[in-house]
Amino acid sequence: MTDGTENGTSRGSALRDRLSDFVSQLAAAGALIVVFVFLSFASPDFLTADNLFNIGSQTAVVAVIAVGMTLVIITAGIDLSVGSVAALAGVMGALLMSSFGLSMPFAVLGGTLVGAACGLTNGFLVSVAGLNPFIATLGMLSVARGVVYIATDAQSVFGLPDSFRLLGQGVVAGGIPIPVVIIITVAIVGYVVLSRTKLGRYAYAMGSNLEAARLSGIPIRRYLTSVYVISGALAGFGGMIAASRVASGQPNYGIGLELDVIAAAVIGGASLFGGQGTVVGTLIGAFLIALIRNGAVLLNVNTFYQQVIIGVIIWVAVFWDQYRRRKLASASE
Amino acid sequence: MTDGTENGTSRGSALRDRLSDFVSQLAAAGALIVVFVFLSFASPDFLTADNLFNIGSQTAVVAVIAVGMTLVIITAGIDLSVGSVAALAGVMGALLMSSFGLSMPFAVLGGTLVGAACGLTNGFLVSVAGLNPFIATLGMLSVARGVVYIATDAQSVFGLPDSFRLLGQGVVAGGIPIPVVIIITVAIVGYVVLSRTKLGRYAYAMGSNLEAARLSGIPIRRYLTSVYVISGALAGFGGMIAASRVASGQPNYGIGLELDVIAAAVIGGASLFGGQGTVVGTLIGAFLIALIRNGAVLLNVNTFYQQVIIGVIIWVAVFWDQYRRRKLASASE
Amino acid sequence: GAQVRESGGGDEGSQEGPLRLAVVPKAVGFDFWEQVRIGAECAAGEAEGSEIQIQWDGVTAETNVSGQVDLLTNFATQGVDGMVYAATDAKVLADVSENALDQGVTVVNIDSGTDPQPKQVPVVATDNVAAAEEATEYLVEELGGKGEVAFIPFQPGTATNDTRTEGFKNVLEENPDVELVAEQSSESDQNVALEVTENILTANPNLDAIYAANEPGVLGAAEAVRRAGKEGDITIVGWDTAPDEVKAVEEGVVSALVAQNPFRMGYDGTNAAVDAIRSDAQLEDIDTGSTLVTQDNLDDPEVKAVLNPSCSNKPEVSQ
Amino acid sequence: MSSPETEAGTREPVLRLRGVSKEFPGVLAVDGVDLEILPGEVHVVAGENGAGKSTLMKLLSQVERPSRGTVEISGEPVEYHGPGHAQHLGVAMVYQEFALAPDLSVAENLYLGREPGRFGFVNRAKEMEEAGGLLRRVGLEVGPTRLVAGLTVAEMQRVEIAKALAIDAKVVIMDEPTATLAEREIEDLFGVIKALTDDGIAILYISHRLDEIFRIADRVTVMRDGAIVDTLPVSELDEDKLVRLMVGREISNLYPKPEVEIGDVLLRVSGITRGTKLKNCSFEVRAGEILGFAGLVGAGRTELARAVFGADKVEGGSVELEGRKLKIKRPQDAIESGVGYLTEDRKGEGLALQLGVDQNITLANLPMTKGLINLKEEQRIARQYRDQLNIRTPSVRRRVQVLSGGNQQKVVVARWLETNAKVLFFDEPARGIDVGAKAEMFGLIGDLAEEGRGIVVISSYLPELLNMCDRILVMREGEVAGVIEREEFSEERVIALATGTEETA
Ligand SMILES: Nc1ncnc2c1ncn2[C@@H]1O[C@H](COP(=O)(O)OP(=O)(O)OP(=O)(O)O)[C@@H](O)[C@H]1O
Ligand SMILES: Nc1ncnc2c1ncn2[C@@H]1O[C@H](COP(=O)(O)OP(=O)(O)OP(=O)(O)O)[C@@H](O)[C@H]1O
Ligand SMILES: [Mg+2]
Ligand SMILES: [Mg+2]
Repeated sequence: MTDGTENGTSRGSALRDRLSDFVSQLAAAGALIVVFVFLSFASPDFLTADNLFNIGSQTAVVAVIAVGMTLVIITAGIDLSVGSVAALAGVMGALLMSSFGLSMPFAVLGGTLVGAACGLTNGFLVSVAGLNPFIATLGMLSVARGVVYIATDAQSVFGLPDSFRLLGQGVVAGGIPIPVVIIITVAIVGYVVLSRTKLGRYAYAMGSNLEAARLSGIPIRRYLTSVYVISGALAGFGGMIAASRVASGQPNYGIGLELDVIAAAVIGGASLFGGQGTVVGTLIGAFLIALIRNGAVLLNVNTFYQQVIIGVIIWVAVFWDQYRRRKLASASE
Repeated sequence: MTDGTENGTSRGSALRDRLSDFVSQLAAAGALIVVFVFLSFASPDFLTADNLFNIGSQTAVVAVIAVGMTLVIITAGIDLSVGSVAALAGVMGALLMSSFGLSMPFAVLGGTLVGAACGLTNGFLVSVAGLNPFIATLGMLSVARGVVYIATDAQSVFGLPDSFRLLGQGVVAGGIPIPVVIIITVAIVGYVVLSRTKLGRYAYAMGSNLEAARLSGIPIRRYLTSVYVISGALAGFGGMIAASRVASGQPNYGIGLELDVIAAAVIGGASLFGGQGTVVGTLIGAFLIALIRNGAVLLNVNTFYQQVIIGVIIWVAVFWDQYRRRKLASASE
Repeated sequence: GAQVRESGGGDEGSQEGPLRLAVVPKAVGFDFWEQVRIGAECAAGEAEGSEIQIQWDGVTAETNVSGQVDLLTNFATQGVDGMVYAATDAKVLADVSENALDQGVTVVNIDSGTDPQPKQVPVVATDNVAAAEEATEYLVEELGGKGEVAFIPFQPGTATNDTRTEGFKNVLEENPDVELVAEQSSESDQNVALEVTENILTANPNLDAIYAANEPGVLGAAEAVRRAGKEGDITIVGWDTAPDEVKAVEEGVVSALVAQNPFRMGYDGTNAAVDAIRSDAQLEDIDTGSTLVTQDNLDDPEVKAVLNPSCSNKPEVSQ
Repeated sequence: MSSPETEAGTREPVLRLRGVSKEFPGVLAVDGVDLEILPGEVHVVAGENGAGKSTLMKLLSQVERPSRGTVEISGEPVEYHGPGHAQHLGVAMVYQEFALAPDLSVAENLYLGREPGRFGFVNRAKEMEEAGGLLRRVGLEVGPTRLVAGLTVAEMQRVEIAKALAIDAKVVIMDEPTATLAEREIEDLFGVIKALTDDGIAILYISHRLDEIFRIADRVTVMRDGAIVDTLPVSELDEDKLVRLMVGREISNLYPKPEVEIGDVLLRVSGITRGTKLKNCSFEVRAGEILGFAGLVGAGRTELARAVFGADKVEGGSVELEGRKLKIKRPQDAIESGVGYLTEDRKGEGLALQLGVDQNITLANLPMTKGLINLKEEQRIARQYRDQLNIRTPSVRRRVQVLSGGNQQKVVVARWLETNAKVLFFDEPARGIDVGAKAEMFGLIGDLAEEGRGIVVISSYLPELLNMCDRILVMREGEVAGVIEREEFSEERVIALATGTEETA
């Protein structure tokens, strides 16, 4: 059975696999590219450094949180609490600076940890108490929002050091926005976690077949909890970026954010039934949403029509993407 | 194999199945009963006829829409658009009366049909275009909201005939609120559809194992589409009830409503992975949420604390319910 | 090293030719802001000389501060000539104004200004706190200085909500016999307002008055009071002047409404921006005033103009 | 059975395929097949895993649309209209991967798509009544209201068969119906088949079990690489010839049992009790030993293995490995202590269907370097097993979802061959695996024994146990009915113990 031909095909098919991986990811980017090219022609303001800079930094929050969400969705879970958690973390991080005088990096860390703590609660409720992820995180959506209101009396937290602005508004190395650097960093780490670590592999396995994962000796509770902790931490970090962008802690931040974040992941090919999803796809989804919003403003589309158009573009983009993927899959495999 | 004892066990287990169904629904009501009893003691105003009527009418919109959502969730789908669709239907129904002079019953029918049309679009996108239900209905959430704003220029529609108030505010037969009558009617019809008709049967089958449903020769597209049409129609009808309660068509109505509605279904035991869910459970879920909200106001709980408490009660109620069900399941095995 | 980014200088000097003005409310989809839009478009239509193009856009919820920041930043980047906007958060938006000014964009605030307020940026607005105080004083007077009152805010933490709350609570402090027995948010949803008011009425059978901070709150509260058959027994004072609110005043269900002058905000704000761009005029703040609408003054022509403004029947600035 | 070969020319075929092909991405699953099925015949289709048997059947039942060629039923060419249409035309199918909705009851599944009743309503009373009759016909003793999710694989298998019988069919296709059945149930099934063929109904039957092919077939079609190698009356075939046609080479020994020195006791299980399903079960496994678990379906073999493995909670009993008492609360503990378990339900409990072949193989034992998964090593391992077990897949990174049933089974087997467990339980490991690969797999299991590990093989196919095992433990109704040593092996003894017609100490 182990003859030359077999080996030959195997090398050939490995190459084919890698190629088709690449091509299918390009295909996923298809809708994004089309929208991009269209806007470049349609609006003279679109392809300017300033505007691209804006899009990059505006996408950062959704993109960062969506990477965590992708991980959760891969396990067939969902995290509805990211918006509230981002607000709580942003406010707490801001309070650490304004009331406790912590320096910026520690405050960012603090905010991220607040998010991680919320995630830990979610993870505990899902993996130990056995609650449905929808219910567990819906509860957290409510609880975290309540806590942030109680903590601030619904008042924004101001008086933050100027250095804090760096996170969301800074640039490095000749003008690359820090939020963009953050997106890239989170994406790379997320990519490595998903494709090269036990956590990532087990996330796919748990989402694809939880019982099979359990019977293969995967410590379900620990890994499932970790996934929610990571999602919470990234929501917290995203909340800090959002806070930095407006140089204040906003208790009202992120209402409805979960829909955008989940949409980014799902547009990017993650399946709410688990087992599927990639970081690259999710980023494409996040940028697609941001581009559509940006383009609507640039082209001065009436706000009300904007909502209709955004909905339709989401339909078309996802449909077209699925269609191309299906075609590519059958052609290149 | 076919001896007396064997036959005995098999009949025994059929009985057991039916029994445990019933008992587990009682268990689902457990959390509701606990909250109910607690409020009866905690607030003297709770157990008054007026208040109970209020709760009944306040629950109507969520309960009616949640019955449709249950059907969708049973097929492993989701309908995020119900809030926007309810607003669109409410406004269109109101316009039919105020601008076209239609009489109340026809306007209600019109609003319901508007909802059904949105549902048809959702159903087409899901079952024919093959879009993920999350994406299809997220798009509709945006599109329907845009359309309602365009149609009204974001102005509420006033000037409705007094007869229209009946739907959401009327009483029949010595003081039973019409919304309560509506809940009961929709629930009974929903129950019959789910348990006695092909549509209901196929919904469970499609959600439980879509491939098996296909292999069994079920016309998937037709039935899947029907499910979304029903959800849309009930969202439209719910929107008309909401409009009637405030005697106007509100373009802003129902933002975030989908979370309440989905929560009602999930608390009531519907599984977002499909195949599971009952009308009775969903009603219990809807009433549980309404009771908590009502109780919080009666006890004059601070709005901020309310959010924390609602979140925690959702956790506890669902946890306790699951726990009891699990215990019952293992006891009756 | 990392640094906070300075926006590049925008293109200046498009004083001639068509002007592009971004008009941005706190949120789209509300009656109040629609009046602002009508005012702005009226001003643009009337402007002499070159064509004025209004770009009307906004976020969908007042709470979406960063969404508004992004939107305004996009407008500035795009090189509009002027921005007329209502700040969802006074402090946060101060930066946005500064950046826009740096890019050569003329800025005018309507309804709510920023903190700090750049001296080149005028505010065209009602004094919300003062108007809230006036309305609450009216309410206290109706109660005879004594009674139980419920409060329906709509979105704690937003500037509009908080100024209206501030004025209300200022007056309550001076009147210790008026007791605040319930406070429940309407979430800017009339159905929610209806539900919480129903529940408040259940819990407080002796309630004397309700203060509702915006349109959905007033309508929901009025509906609940009607349904409880307590029209006239309960004094309702609230904000905004949607048709059914006015109708409720006519019917005596609602006692008084604070009418702002959103049309004027859009109209005057746009005119101010156009003036500044064309003539570099130093701009002054404009108080668009407020009117307490009651059954008594409903038919006054000035009040009518405030309630149903149009380009041909502009409301005057009332005091 | 009747002998249709004598009258083949005279009867009108009920099914006829002309040049039918089916292409999947990268695979020509069915390649220009011409075939005629006669009324009343039992027509067996045999071939290696991935040869295209199931795909061919799916073309007949209109689950898949042919890429080329035509299908005729009773002389009429049929258009593709989906599975409902095929049922309507009288083609019923028992699927290899069961087409059941787990959240529905047995009765509901039986009539899925064809519910009795009018105006969109379901006549539940009628459904219940008829379901009872159908279940009796296949000898299944579960209540029609039981949820399918709670059934064992074997019970689901019979629900599938009953479901096919519910259709007034001209042709009944059975895709490996006996893979999970034990002798007794197979007899019942053959009885059903006999009754059907007597009524002139044609049976298309896929199986990897040579003995049953010779028992029931009238004609045999052998497929290889999607194409038909030959169609022959069973009288012109013998076992060697059939294997040669299927695999294209001789297989000298179907059960390559190694001679292994049996060592000390590795695993000692005592007094395991779980409700009414396991009553005080004890046994031991020695190093280098292959122990078989035999018994009727539902006897508790799976339950016992799962209990030892920590997959289910038990009320009492202890497990010792190499003299150390183990505290096993969950599978993870078992695996860490060196006990592995290959589940019998590959889809429900074995495979992560969305993941690749490689990822499924390494799931229980990821190759790690410096905290990261070593992807190169993972590929190497996957290729190694692909070659050893002849897993048919265009690439090891392909999702297991699209593999043929037997190839999926090989993937799960590979996962457990790849662990370092000292004691391994294989629950129905040969389910759906072709003869060639089965020999290969048993060879590998033998190698594990030679390395000094202890192996437990649970099987409902007695020849496997009789040939491969050193001892056979027989279970009956949750109890260990007895243990037979290799010298005393005989089919009769096992069956006697399993059915309780003989008591042994
Ligand atoms: N998940 C389950 N839910 C309900 N009953 C079950 C479940 N699994 C097994 N059973 C029941 O437990 C009994 C023992 O089944 P088990 O699978 O252990 O038997 P087995 O000897 O391994 O038979 P099989 O040949 O089916 O593997 C059977 O009566 C079966 O119906
Ligand atoms: N949906 C599909 N997509 C891609 N390839 C498929 C699909 N279904 C089957 N195949 C491929 O077609 C070939 C034939 O598969 P098929 O299931 O017909 O084999 P089989 O003869 O039934 O094998 P087994 O004995 O293992 O059940 C296999 O290589 C399989 O991987
Ligand atoms: Mg097969
Ligand atoms: Mg078993």
